[in-house]
Amino acid sequence: KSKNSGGGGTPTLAFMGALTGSNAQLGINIYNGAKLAIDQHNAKSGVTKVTLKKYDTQGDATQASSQAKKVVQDKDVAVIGPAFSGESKTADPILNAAKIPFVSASATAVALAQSGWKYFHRVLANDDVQGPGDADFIAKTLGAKSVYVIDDQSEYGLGLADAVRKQLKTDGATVKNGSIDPKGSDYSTTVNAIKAANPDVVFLGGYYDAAARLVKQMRAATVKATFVSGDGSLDQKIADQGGASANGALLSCTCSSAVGSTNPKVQAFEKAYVAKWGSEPATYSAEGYDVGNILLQAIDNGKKSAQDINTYVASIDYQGVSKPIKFNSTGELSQSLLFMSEVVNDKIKFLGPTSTAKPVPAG
Amino acid sequence: MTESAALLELRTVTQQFGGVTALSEVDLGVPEGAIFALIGPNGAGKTTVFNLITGVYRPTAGSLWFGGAKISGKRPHEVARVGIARTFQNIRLFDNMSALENVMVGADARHDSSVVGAALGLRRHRREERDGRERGMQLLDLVGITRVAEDTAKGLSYGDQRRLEIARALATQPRLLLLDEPAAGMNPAEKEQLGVLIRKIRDIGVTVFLIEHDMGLVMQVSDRVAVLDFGQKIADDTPSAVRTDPRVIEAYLGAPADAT
Amino acid sequence: MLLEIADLQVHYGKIEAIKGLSLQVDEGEIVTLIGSNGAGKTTTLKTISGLRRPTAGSIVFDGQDITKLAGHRRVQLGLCQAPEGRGIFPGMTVLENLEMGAYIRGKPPAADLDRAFSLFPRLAERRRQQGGTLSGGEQQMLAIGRALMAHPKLLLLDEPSMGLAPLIVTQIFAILREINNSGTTILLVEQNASSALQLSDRAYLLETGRVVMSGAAHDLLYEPAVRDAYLGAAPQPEERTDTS
Amino acid sequence: MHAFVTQFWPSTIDGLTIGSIYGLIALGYTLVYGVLRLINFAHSEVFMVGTFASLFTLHGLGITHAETGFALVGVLILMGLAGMAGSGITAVVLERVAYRPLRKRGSSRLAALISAIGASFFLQEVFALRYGRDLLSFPPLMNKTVLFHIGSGQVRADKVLVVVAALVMALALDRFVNGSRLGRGVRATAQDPDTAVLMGVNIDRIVMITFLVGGMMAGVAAMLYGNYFELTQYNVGFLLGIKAFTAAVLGGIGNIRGALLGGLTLGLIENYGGSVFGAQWKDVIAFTVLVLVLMVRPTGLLGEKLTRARA
Amino acid sequence: MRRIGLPDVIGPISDRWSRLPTPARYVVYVIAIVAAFALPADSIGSFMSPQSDWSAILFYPIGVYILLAIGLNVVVGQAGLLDLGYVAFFAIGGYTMGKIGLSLKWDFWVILPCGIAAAAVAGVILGAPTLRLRGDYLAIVTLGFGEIIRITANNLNFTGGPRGLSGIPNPPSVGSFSALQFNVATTKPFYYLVLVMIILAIVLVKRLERSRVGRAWAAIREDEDAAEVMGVPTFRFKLWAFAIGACIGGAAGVLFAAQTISITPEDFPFLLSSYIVVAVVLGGSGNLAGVILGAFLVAWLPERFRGFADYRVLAFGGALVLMMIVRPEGLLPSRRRRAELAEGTGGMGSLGGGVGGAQTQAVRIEAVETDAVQTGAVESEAAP
Ligand SMILES: Nc1ncnc2c1ncn2[C@@H]1O[C@H](COP(=O)(O)OP(=O)(O)OP(=O)(O)O)[C@@H](O)[C@H]1O
Ligand SMILES: Nc1ncnc2c1ncn2[C@@H]1O[C@H](COP(=O)(O)OP(=O)(O)OP(=O)(O)O)[C@@H](O)[C@H]1O
Ligand SMILES: [Mg+2]
Ligand SMILES: [Mg+2]
Repeated sequence: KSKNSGGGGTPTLAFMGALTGSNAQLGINIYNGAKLAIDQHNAKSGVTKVTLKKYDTQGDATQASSQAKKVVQDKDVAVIGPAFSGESKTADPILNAAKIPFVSASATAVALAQSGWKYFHRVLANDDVQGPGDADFIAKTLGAKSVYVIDDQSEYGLGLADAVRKQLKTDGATVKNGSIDPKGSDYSTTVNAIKAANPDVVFLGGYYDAAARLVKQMRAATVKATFVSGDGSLDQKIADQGGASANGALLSCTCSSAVGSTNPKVQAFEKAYVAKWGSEPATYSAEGYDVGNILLQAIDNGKKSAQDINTYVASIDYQGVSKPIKFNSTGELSQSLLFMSEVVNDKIKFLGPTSTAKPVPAG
Repeated sequence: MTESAALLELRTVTQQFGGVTALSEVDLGVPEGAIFALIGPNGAGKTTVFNLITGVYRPTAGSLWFGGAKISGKRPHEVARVGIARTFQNIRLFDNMSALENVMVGADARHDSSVVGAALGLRRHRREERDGRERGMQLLDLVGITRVAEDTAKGLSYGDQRRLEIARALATQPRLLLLDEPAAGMNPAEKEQLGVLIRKIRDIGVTVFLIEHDMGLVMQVSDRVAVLDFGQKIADDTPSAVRTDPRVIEAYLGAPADAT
Repeated sequence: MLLEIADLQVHYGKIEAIKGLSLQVDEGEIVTLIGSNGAGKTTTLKTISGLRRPTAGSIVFDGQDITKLAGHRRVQLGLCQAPEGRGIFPGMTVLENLEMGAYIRGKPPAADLDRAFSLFPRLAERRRQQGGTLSGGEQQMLAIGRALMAHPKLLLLDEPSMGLAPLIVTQIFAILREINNSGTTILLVEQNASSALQLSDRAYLLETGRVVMSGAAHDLLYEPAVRDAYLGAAPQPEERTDTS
Repeated sequence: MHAFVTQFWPSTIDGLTIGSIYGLIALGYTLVYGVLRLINFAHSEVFMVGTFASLFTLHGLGITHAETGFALVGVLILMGLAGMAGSGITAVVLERVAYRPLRKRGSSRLAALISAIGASFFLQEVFALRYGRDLLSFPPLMNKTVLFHIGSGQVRADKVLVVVAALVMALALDRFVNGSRLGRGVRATAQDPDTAVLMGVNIDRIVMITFLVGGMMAGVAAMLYGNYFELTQYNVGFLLGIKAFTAAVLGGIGNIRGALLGGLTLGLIENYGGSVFGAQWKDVIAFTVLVLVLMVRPTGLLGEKLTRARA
Repeated sequence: MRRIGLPDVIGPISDRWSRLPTPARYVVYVIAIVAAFALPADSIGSFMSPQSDWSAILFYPIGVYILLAIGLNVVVGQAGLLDLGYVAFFAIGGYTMGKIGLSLKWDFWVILPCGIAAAAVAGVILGAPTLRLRGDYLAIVTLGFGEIIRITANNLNFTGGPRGLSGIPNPPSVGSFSALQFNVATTKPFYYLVLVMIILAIVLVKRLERSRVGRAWAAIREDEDAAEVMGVPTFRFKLWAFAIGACIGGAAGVLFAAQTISITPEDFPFLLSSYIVVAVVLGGSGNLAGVILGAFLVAWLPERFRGFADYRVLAFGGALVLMMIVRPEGLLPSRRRRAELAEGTGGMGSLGGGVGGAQTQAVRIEAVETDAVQTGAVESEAAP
């Protein structure tokens, strides 16, 4: 059994998130990014070697709780994750009580930063940044007057959709609400309601498979509205599954894309990632890489105990491949950006920050 | 004919199933303390009478009275609590329970300790439990199968199963016992023993209402016999009178000599 | 020899219900099995028609060893049984039940149906009634009528008189005689032993899974041991007029 | 209530469409339940395999964009045959492996239910491991042409195909079970297997045919589903299966016409209910209506048919 | 397919057990309880769950599944009612704890009876209109009920919607015993708590089983109509079974919520209902020891074999099919249930068509000799 507390031995970092099961893809993306960081680090000479241990939660809150306890038991020095907001709610209190720093690359629920957890950080903005950002983009850049906002009744999807709804009203757009069941097949009730409302934009708070279903059924029912969704839908799969119907879909994320960047540091990351994993970095890979590197930097600076690492991370000012990273007192990024991508010709195209993003006209 | 002492009464009962009239305006009175037999051709409506009494069906018209109270419209377990028990035309025991347990299920109909009482093991419950066991054994003794008390019901021989069914019915402490063709599938020696048992039951004060095709048994035990034909009562008299009634001979017996 | 059973053993779990039973039925005969309850009569019939597997012994029908043959194939060979408990298809009408009797032959000719209806006029009246709602006796009629629809070489009947009114019992035995005269061999199980023995050519007496006596039906009828246990003394109904 | 009125026609059309798919799948539940009194929990996976078979047919034929005319009809037929084959074979194998051994032992239906649940997990996982857990897209095969409008409802070619095909299949099956000799064997086996043997019915064969036919119905449903939604996934059958079983019960289990009626009713209720209370309440509405119907008609809308009568 | 005849080792053991004198049995009980309290030891954990925290696993899923299985066994095993939506009661217990704990700030020990009562009420509300339905109608209706509860929780603001409830208070610690300090960081105390509840549930259920209530349930399972005619108020007893099962499920839910602090509707999926049904049947429906073993296996095996991650469900599914083929009556069936299940008379009837085809005969013959369990054509139910 590994006992990696305090000094001596190789410090162990824990990865917590879904690596198997139906929600595994995002978890794997993050893990791959983090693993790359650690391998690159360990390949250098004269550094403290670090191990990365996997704790597979399957995205399940109750498994996350027992896995978190295992992390505590194993005395790992810091956690990359937990990945999802749901599992964070059961795992985070345990990690926090055990005084183990945990840095999430992907959990966006607003409430997580409001529990007063001293050991919590995340390297991306929460739903309160994404939602209003999306709304502003829809109302201002797209100039939409009426918007149909749909949630998938999941914690993430509803949170995002509600934030969008709220801001859209402030922005003066007419908002109609709907819900879909992400596991269901037939969204016709919702599609019929959209059709009747004839909105300029349809926004979905949800994940890519539901998004693919929804756009397909919308387009089949000759709904012409622009389709916008959040980071949950930002995956090449929305294009693969949605087919032609997905073209023109706008997808936001507080994560930036490493693919096609002109920044040399990002290009280096992309190259290394492709070399190691044989595929382009995907959603949250860059964030995973950054979290790994932040923690490694703490260790390289001689911070070996969980407590010290946490203190170091809290005050870090780091230029990541995804974005500049600096935390405020609640563990949130002190400044954050929202980015937009679009499905163009069956491929995801990164458009840049919402402030400057210009959708490619369909056709 | 209908004495005031009738324990069970059917008052102009009609039972229809869709187009089939199984019983039409039947009056019957089963005198308290007697062995009363109901006979008649196949499909005459005999089993229907039992199903009406036990609350399986509700009469299309007319009413049923037991001990002066109306019972038509009651649910089966309520009828059981009033004091009517039955056996089935084809044996229906709780196959995988022991003989004693089968009887105890019957005895439980007379118990009222609550589920909570049972869960907490209250004294009342324990007393009833003991009482049920004792009474069960007495009844097994009455029908003569104490030796198989611990055997599972389905392992018993047919005759013993019949007896067990009767014991289980008696355990509910009925005032009236309904027997539907108890002698079916028995050989003459067994029928003889059955006759003895039926009389023993009557002698402990239980009124017996019997449906039977075996005229030997009917003639041997009954105090009174009613005959149904096509849902109508065509006779209601002493066994000897019924046996020689020409209408009964024509509809049912075929020839007087067939009364075996 | 139409049916020959040798050293048959049948188990229900650990219980040995048939303990080495042998019997024969010749073409054209009526053979009766009598015996007290639980002697194994029904089990024997079920084993012949393939509803139960024997643990040992052999069954040869019409020159063919059918011990391991599936039940439905035996029907095709000409074995048909009207089972104990009647086995009426409760959700089928009387007519459909009769048609099931001729299942192996496809659609039965109208003449067969007419014969069944003329044997049991009650069935004709009720031809559209659901089998499950017939009275006990009506079901018994239907079961026999249905078995005849298959035109079996060997008809197995398990207590055909059970639950029937005396008048019908007499009719049933007459019908069996008639069926037999028209060429169908019959293996009959009956509690109503005296009527059955009067009807049959030969008989076997079963006790606890074994044949304890066999011979010409006529001889058994007058065998004292049989008389006592299975035929009952001549009926002497006590006439009870007192209403106590 | 306003939404109910404005969306009445679209809801009706879509309700009938999804209801037809429920109905077709429900036929498989109803048949197997009727004969073995077994909830074939793995029937949802029988359907799932059918969708994959249909999908692979399209891949095999190299379809990448919508076809028309005879080509379309030909492809649809091939796709349907593939779906029927995939589902039918799966159902038969399932019966052989997961149910027959239990049946031979005379095991309880509870044991069979667990076996069915196990088989269901197994099949899902096989497909998940082999083809991933993500949605797989069907190439567009049929133009979703709007034929005409009823009120604000669009009557689309692919929807019409679903409803018509479902009706035809259900009618054919009804004829088979109630009109053919084999069908009579099915009913006899359902009501009293022992006596059925005595009548010369080959029970094993009947059971196999029951699974096969039920599977084929699911296969047709799978083809229609693939053409209509253009997506499938290893667990696509799960929710649909529950709905279809609900439909079977609603219509009266063991009752073929009941299955279809139940499916259509359920589809309509869901869509009407969804339009009034919001799509998230669809399932709640569906199950509530089921309970209400069963309280009034304890054996479903059309009553039980195939099943053994109860004492 | 060749039939595998497992030698029946359980039968003789259970026979001997039932013949043991009462004091000897109590000694065994005490040893079992002591062993159960010693279970969370690290040395055991390093084998039992090398990749998770053992005492956490002992609480959930193991302990909670066992408690749920004991409750469901009352419904399925005792009364013979197939409930596919049992998770509903678990959820109701959980939400009662969460809601009252958060809004009224009551203490766990006060909420526990409330949760039990709420679940019991829900059991009666569900049961009253539906228990008159037979067999599988009940199954689909209960399944629907489970879904209704989950979907409703997901859609109402009152229950926190998909976010669920978080920050639910842990039970108050008792004194300063380390075994009774309940907080997010502790694990063993929760295990002891669930263990005590399991023991109480066993005592309760055992008592019922051996009383007129248990007899009535058995009678209902075997022949409901006959039971009714014998004066058993079948409806009332079925409702009791439902309510008692619901109470135990509710208690488990309260406990679960108090431990995990945060609950969402996703904690109560249909899958959980089916796992518990599987646990009950796999272990030996109707026999408490079997049911507990079944629940233990269903909860523990996936944890133990985390390494096989992707193949776990596949293996689980395959194993279920295999188990049911080899041992349809469950791992540790009670004697009576063994007979019922073997014959298919246990409440839910047989799978029908018990008649073997030609190809199976030879195998059946030897099976008869090697197996104590009855194999057989079931008598057809004649309908008078
Ligand atoms: N549910 C029903 N639906 C239609 N007809 C029915 C129903 N139940 C009984 N019948 C008919 O009512 C008549 C009387 O049936 P019942 O069972 O009472 O006869 P029975 O006198 O007991 O005859 P048996 O001596 O043959 O048992 C029969 O003709 C039967 O077919
Ligand atoms: N399903 C069964 N399970 C266990 N034992 C059985 C079963 N069926 C029959 N037996 C036993 O097998 C033996 C023979 O029964 P069988 O039914 O063949 O007798 P029978 O001669 O037909 O009697 P009856 O005159 O009562 O019909 C009996 O001891 C009986 O208890
Ligand atoms: Mg009758
Ligand atoms: Mg017999």
